[in-house]
Amino acid sequence: MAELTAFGYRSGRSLLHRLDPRTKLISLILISIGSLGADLSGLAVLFLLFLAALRPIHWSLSAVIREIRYLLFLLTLVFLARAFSAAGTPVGSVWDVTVTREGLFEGLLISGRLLVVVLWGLIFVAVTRPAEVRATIVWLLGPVPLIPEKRVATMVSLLVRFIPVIARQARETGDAQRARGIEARKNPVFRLTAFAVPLMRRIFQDADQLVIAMEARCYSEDRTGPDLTWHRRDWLVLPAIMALILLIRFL
Amino acid sequence: MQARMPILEVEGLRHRFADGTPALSGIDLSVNAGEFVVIAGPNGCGKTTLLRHLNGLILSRTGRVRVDGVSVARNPARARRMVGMVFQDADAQIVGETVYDDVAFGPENLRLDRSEIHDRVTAALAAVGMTHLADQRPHLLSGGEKRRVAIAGILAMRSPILVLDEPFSNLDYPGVRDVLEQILSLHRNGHTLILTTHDLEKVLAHADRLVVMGDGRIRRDGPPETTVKGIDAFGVREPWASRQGLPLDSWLS
Amino acid sequence: MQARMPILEVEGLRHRFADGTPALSGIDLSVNAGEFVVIAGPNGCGKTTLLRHLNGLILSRTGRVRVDGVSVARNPARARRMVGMVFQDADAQIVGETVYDDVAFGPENLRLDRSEIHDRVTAALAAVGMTHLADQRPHLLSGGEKRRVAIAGILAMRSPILVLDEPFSNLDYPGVRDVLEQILSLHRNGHTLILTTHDLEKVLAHADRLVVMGDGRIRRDGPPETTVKGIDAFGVREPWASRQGLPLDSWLS
Amino acid sequence: MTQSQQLHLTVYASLFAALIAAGAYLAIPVGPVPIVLQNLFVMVAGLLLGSRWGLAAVGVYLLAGALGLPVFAGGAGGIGRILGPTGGYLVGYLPVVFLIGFIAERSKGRIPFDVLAMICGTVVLYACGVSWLKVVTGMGWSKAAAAGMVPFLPGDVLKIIAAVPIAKTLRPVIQGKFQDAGADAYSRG
Ligand SMILES: Nc1ncnc2c1ncn2[C@@H]1O[C@H](COP(=O)(O)OP(=O)(O)OP(=O)(O)O)[C@@H](O)[C@H]1O
Ligand SMILES: Nc1ncnc2c1ncn2[C@@H]1O[C@H](COP(=O)(O)OP(=O)(O)OP(=O)(O)O)[C@@H](O)[C@H]1O
Ligand SMILES: O=C(O)CCCC[C@@H]1SC[C@@H]2NC(=O)N[C@@H]21
Ligand SMILES: [Mg+2]
Ligand SMILES: [Mg+2]
Repeated sequence: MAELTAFGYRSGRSLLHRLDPRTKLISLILISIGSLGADLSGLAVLFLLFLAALRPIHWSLSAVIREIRYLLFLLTLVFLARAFSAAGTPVGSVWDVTVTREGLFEGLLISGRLLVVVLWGLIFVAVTRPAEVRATIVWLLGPVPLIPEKRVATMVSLLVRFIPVIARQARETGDAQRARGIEARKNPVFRLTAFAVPLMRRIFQDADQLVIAMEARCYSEDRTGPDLTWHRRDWLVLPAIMALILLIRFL
Repeated sequence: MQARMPILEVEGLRHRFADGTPALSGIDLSVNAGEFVVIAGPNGCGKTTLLRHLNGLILSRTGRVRVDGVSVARNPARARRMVGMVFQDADAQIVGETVYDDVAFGPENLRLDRSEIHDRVTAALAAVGMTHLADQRPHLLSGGEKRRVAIAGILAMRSPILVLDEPFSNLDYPGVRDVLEQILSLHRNGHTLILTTHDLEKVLAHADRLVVMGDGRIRRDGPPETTVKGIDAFGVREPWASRQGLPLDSWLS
Repeated sequence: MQARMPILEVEGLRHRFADGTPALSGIDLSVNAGEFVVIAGPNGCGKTTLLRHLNGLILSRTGRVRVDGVSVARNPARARRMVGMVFQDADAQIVGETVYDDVAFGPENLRLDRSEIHDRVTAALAAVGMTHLADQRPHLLSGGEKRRVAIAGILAMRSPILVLDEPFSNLDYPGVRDVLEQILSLHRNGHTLILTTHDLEKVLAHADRLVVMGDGRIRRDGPPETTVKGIDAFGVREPWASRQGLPLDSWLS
Repeated sequence: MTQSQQLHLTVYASLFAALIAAGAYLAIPVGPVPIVLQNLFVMVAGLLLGSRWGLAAVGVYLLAGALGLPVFAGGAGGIGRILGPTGGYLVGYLPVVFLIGFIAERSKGRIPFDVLAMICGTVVLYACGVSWLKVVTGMGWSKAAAAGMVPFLPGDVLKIIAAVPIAKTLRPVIQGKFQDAGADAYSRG
């Protein structure tokens, strides 16, 4: 589960790295809003900017594509679904289903918008430390009533912490059962329960251990929050992004 | 006179994990039927990874693994019947809701009939002295007891080859002695044994052979008394007796 | 001259778990500031349970536990600041998603301000020689490194008392030496140390005192050299040297 | 509720968020919507944690995904995924886990009710999932259902069957933390 355990953070000193995480998050949200209303030209701009952003953080397009290969598969299906289902002027037909110009256009637009949002999401995690992400969560949820933002932030980092544990224990349990010939059993219900029940029990024992370890280290709901400080660069980047989005939306 | 033919053959075995970690870089090893081999080496040198190749839990493209003559890659099911494995983490191996069910898990997968399964389970539990706990819930047992259940689970499969990954970890002195006695009686009954450990003190006196690993390679391989000399250099502690130039002594005496 | 006043006092402590298991049946123990105490005893004799009383992870009605003068039951928070605990299972105690965050977890809970936290974390990481791995994800570390991170997490809380539950389990020889050196340097800096282990070989030569437990009671308590004699009877292996009537020797020499 | 019990639930909820993520990782593509174990853990979370903490688990999961952590099916997260073709299922997990938890809290671990709860949950899940799929892909209802529901029904039945013994074994483990420990201990032992 390497991909899953990776927070996706790539250490570096680029401008993107040094920006305040809040700036990055706001920008990400703006870009998402922008791209979801954008037409193809707007998407093109955002995509080119994305390509430009890759260089300073030493990331290759091919690596990114590998990262999102599964999403690309999904989006292709969305594209095809649109291309074949929308009504309009035919540009050709496969078997007896006709492909329309409007369909192609719509499919491209919709999958393009989703793609751009995801790509910028990748940039965000790539240039933001886990701890900073947690900090942004606290800041983001701070104003929201009824939500204990610090606990939520802790929970997100616990999620990240649990995934490799789950992966390891799932592998060990699977190995132990294969070593004792489980593969001779074909009944899927038996296989799933025989695997999931002992695995879950073990994972919960591990969770209890973690609780004790946290208590031993004085866990308390109101911990020192992260401190974030705006810099001049933030005040330069934010307006720039806003301007860009406005351009994309209204030109 | 099968005791002389190799029952396990590993040739030029290499393995790299998905994330690029090179775990094994060229292993050649051949174990004779009835041999008792101890494998030692620092953390992360590839012991567990090697063992997991022996019954096809991991299959690597480069290199060959044969269990008495038959390639593991070709017939993993057979390899798993032949090679019983007790894992480093006893908890990982618990599958049943009761000790009895847990030990019966393997035989059931072998599709034996009920009476046969029952005979094997009772025999296995008796062998490790756990008959009285047959109805206990395994995850409530002590570390030593869990380890014995794990061994019983393998015994019930009647595998001629037994692989034990750090069977002594977290065991107290009596626990170590019990497990050790178990292992030796299996050895006397002709089982082939492969065991990894960081504490040679505990078992080396009884082994036929010591294999020392490092960085995914075999560094040394030979009779315990001689092979163990100066083993500290390989990240393994040389037993006290051997340091003093005395013969290795047993924890059972 | 605090080195002579008891910093830990346990009196008539008993504990029975919810399911009725009697884990401690009357413990009396007093540890002086700066002492290095090793606790040994068979599986299930109550070592871990006793340790968990020292910082109020478990509270029992019968018996008293005081951390320098103050009852743990009355002020568990203080006890947890004073008593840092390194657990048996190195993986179970990882909290943060990077080494740095993990070490910072304790200080954050103490509500120190950022700069203070940063100073403590860097100091703690330097102390265990892990500065270069600050951004690493903890679960990718080796067993020995994980233990060091755990120790750093305690150092960052500046706890004067350190409790280590089987810190050597599953560690190779270099790993044991690493952790051992860590522990000894802490001892030199005046920390009070309490450590449990099944392998006295590894640490006893450096301890000030040996406590032997059995069935939830303290069976023996005294200076290592004398207390360790004939300890086999209590389910703990007497180190080789001591068996030969020689002085205990260190794994570091 | 004591602080320790609070912490237990916090950790358990995070654990379920992680389990949901792990369940999404092994995704078998069969058209625009993949086969996953994700929803199994969502259902178990509802059964074991109840409505409120079940909601917390799914909420944390979605938040982590929205921030770009690769916790959604086949990796790669981001708001884009939540607005994407399978977003309906993702957001739908919120009402689903709440509903299942709500029923389970009142049924005191009686298996028929657990099953009933999960069936209701699954209905809600597809109501959300399929309709959003229809919006995004512009398919007709029949096509959307064919791509977003039919292929999964056998698997989902399997998951519901498997969820029963899982809930049965883990309930005592979890609820043990919340009834006052007897004997000598007056804190968790
Ligand atoms: N599933 C995995 N994915 C990636 N790397 C792995 C995996 N399992 C093990 N490794 C790495 O492969 C190497 C060998 O691991 P292995 O467990 O075989 O060592 P070992 O000799 O058993 O160590 P120990 O004495 O601690 O048990 C180590 O560097 C380890 O980090
Ligand atoms: N949470 C629990 N519930 C019930 N019984 C428990 C629990 N934890 C421990 N016990 C039991 O209490 C006794 C003491 O356990 P403890 O873990 O303190 O022993 P130990 O000396 O640490 O053993 P080891 O050397 O194996 O670590 C054992 O019989 C154990 O089975
Ligand atoms: O993209 C995601 O992460 C969401 C995938 C949702 C898959 C749905 S959940 C219900 C149904 N059952 C499955 O096995 N898959 C679909
Ligand atoms: Mg190993
Ligand atoms: Mg213990």
